[in-house]
Amino acid sequence: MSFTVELLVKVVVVLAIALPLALVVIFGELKVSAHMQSRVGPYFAGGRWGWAQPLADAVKFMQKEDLVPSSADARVYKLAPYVVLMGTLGTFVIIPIGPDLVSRNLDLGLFYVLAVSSLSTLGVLMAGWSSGNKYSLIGGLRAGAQLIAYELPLVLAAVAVAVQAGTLSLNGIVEAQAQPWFHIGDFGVTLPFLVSGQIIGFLIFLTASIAELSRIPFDMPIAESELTMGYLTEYSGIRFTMFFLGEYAGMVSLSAIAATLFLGGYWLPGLSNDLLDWVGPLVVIGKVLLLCFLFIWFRWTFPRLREDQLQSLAWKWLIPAALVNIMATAFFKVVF
Amino acid sequence: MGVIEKFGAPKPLSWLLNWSRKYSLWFFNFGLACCAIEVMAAAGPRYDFMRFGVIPLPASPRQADLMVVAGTLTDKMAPAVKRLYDQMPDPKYVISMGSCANCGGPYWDSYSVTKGVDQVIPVDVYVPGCPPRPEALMEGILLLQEQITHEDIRRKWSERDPQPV
Amino acid sequence: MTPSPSETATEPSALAARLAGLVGASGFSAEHGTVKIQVERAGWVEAIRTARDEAGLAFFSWLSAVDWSRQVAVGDPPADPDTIEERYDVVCRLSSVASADGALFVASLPKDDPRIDSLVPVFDGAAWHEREAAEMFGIDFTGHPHLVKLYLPEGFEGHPLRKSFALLSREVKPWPGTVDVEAMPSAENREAGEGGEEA
Amino acid sequence: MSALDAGGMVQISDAAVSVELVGEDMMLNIGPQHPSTHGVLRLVAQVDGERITRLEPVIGYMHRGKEKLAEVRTYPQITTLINRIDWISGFANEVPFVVAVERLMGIEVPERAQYIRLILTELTRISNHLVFASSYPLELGAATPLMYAFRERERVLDLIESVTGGRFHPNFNRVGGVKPAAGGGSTQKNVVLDLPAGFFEATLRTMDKVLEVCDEIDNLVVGNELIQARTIGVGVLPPEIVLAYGVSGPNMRASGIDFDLRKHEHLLPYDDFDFDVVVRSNGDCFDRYVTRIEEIRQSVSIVRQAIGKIPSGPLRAKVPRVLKVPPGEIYVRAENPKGEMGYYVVSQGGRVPYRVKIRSASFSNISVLPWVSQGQLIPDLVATMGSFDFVLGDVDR
Repeated sequence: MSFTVELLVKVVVVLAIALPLALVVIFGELKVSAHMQSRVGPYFAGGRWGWAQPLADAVKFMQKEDLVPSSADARVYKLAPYVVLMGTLGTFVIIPIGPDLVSRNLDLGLFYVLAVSSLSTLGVLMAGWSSGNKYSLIGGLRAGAQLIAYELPLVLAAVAVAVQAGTLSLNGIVEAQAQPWFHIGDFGVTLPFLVSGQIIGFLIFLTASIAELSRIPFDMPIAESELTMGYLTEYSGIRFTMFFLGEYAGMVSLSAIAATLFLGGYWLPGLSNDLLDWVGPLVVIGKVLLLCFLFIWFRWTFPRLREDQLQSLAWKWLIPAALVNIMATAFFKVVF
Repeated sequence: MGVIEKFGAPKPLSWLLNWSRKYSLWFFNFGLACCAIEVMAAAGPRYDFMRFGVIPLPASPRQADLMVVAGTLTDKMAPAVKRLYDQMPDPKYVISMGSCANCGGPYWDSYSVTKGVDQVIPVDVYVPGCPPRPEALMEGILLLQEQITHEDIRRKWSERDPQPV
Repeated sequence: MTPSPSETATEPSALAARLAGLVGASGFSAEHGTVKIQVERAGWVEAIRTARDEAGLAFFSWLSAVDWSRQVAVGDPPADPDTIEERYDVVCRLSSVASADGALFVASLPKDDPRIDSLVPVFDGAAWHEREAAEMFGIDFTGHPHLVKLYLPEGFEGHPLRKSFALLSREVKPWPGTVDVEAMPSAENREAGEGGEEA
Repeated sequence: MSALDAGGMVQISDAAVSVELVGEDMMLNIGPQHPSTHGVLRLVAQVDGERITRLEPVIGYMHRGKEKLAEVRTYPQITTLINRIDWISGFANEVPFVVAVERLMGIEVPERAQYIRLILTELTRISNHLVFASSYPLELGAATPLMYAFRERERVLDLIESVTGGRFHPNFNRVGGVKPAAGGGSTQKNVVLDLPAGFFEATLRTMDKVLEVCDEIDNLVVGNELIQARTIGVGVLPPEIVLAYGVSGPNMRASGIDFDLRKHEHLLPYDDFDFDVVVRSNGDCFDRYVTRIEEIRQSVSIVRQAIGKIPSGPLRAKVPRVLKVPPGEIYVRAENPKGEMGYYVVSQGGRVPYRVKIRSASFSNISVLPWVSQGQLIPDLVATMGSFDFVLGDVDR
């Protein structure tokens, strides 16, 4: 197949996996948070179970008026959602969902992922500034400070994994986790990185990714009760849907990266290689949904941190811990 | 929506559009007085109007399409309500909840109360009561959803006021 | 267990006498358990300051006014109109947090010159109460840092709580306020019966 | 920028040194419609970055002119106006006014009616504090306590509704006692139904449920480090400011002033029960929150004791059909869940009062905001404002 056809197929497959998964997570958020709060959640949309609620939302938002506030800087205002979505969807390129089922096995995969995911920070700043509304300006600035402050722990936690796996390509990292750690008789026991020494790295990565997505414990940019939806205040209709989808697709992508780095990606102990071609995607999606449940769970239990507490947490706690973690991993790598 | 305006929606497409608007009423919590507590109770576990797809998520008028005016509208607050109504993107609906919002209610002779929200913004459904029980608000929402299913999106678009806010 | 209330609340008339002496009031009364101290307009701020410092009434409860006028645009006129001297009564309530003592300090202002000194130097909390009394009665509080409208919208003329301010909706449609007294014409049996329960 | 213009080609480094950075404050309008203002309070804040230099609350968006309307309504009709002032604790607003009228007319309220009034007031206090205990974490970002507290509050509202017929605007008080829970129509002329059957068992069951939700909220909110980080030491209110501004109720007791009107005023038979006044010392948002959770527990114990001791007897004293109150003035105050609620009733011997001054708690509680919010961040302002538990009907009357 020529290159362009193959490219088109890959783009379609990636979008076919990412966007429906984001819709499932949106529906999961509504339903799970409802049951956590002893409520029922969406029920009548889609016949007695409410599964069609995200579809109803999406189609309804398409009918909304295409509204650009007069005081907004129109070009930047219209461009912001695309930058955010691009930054988020770009990360699905290198996530392996099977031994050879990956759209592009870059050997600098990890480096690429972290670079692209910081693109959405740009989009958020553009949205915050261009909406011409004081609240979104404050929201945008808060977002800028927060996303940059949490980029560092995210990267450092990922570096520890790269040190332990010895490679930057995500496929390589998954294979590294597939090596048996020690043998009981002839059965090689393989442990995902989470268990084999990267427990601190996983916690830092998780905290940093919650902050990256600006979800509840760190949702200063969209602080509903202070800034009336922060940098999203002036967005409506399809543009708001893009941001909304961007947030949930970001949740899926960051939990996919966390699953690949720490939970052993498409690898399940005891599954042979060719079986993994079929079962791999299911395993990855299962781990992604598990991590998304964790995000949702955090969102509906914790209150919101204040701006300065957020920064001090990042600079005083997460980054030193991540550095110590890298040194410890390097030390163990050399000694054993 | 230019296509729909020119050619008119075929039956299944207009059903889909109405169905989606019916089951995804993003509710803009705009509580004024005592009825706002009943709206919170309606969002609570026992009544839970999220079952009908009324999601209390957005905090700004831009993302909302259902505005429940719950409480007493005073003359000082009327321009703010008009401004918020204008800020909502277009297929938008208003439920006037409580006798204060319907017609001034127990403050019919007060010097500072606007006698009814419909003097300021067009209202789709009136919910009587002071304060109306959460079930009454539910019935108001169902009535609104009933109206939406029989609505023609093209006529809805033609009546909107074009001046931007 | 805090002390039971009977010891803390000193007997109202005794409290009234003590306060009146302390503050140099021109008159006092203690009917229905409410201590009321009549104070001269000139010594208003001084009286409140001594009440706060010496008498221990440190809690600033509220400040408002009463409009005494003979003919009334709304509601019932006073019991015996001719004996009422037309005036505004500025009423300030102080109470103590150690016991149940509390007193109403009243200063009378003539209708043509409704001016009194502001209590903001003594109690900062008085600012809002005085702004409300100013816009509702048209009383001018000299020395008030920021005397602008508190409740009413900018374009509102007139002072609503004055007895001369009529309620327009009632002029247009005089709602039969006395419906609860006359029995419903249709309910004949109600006529015969004892008139049923009041609303 | 004068250094630059005067010097023409002045070195940028010198310019930076001599030109002092003049940042001008941004006027942020936390408008009449804002998720964190409990209704329609507008705060005009002068903001330097996110730090508030000056805050000016603009109120009056909910001003309905109740004091003027009270001058055109007969005494029984005023109770409908009055229980809509503080609309979360509807029943508790009526009690001081009705007691004021009873004292003016010299009517002795039967013992059973006083006990029913006390039970319903405490149930309203529980419902009010449950709304506060759930809407305050919502301002800090946690939405789940709202649902748990509202689930139990529905049970408390069912109790109030089974007795009075209304959820939180019951209008159940009559001058001289409590509305005999019967139609009073011609068919049931002499049958005076008392409290509904099974009311006491249902109340005791609900009280256990309320205590359960209190413990649930305790470990979900009070024990939560993030909430402690957001509220401890934020919005501290020293006692002298509390006295100067007239802040009352749980906000006052959280700043260390041990004063509860239930212990000092004799409106309702609180002296027959032993309950202790919840006082905490350092007056920050966290203490104001915990004071109210503790007060729920006190109210539950009061209701339990009241149910045990309720006497039998008539529900309402003999009162003439047309109420003419003799001329006189009286000020009666009571411990409303939000603070000191008082009515200064001036009667000139007609069916309609000459003047009714309503002393509402939230009006004074809010007047402290400009003082408290100096130098605070916006999230702290939201946290402090929420901790005062005010309601706009109370502020604007």
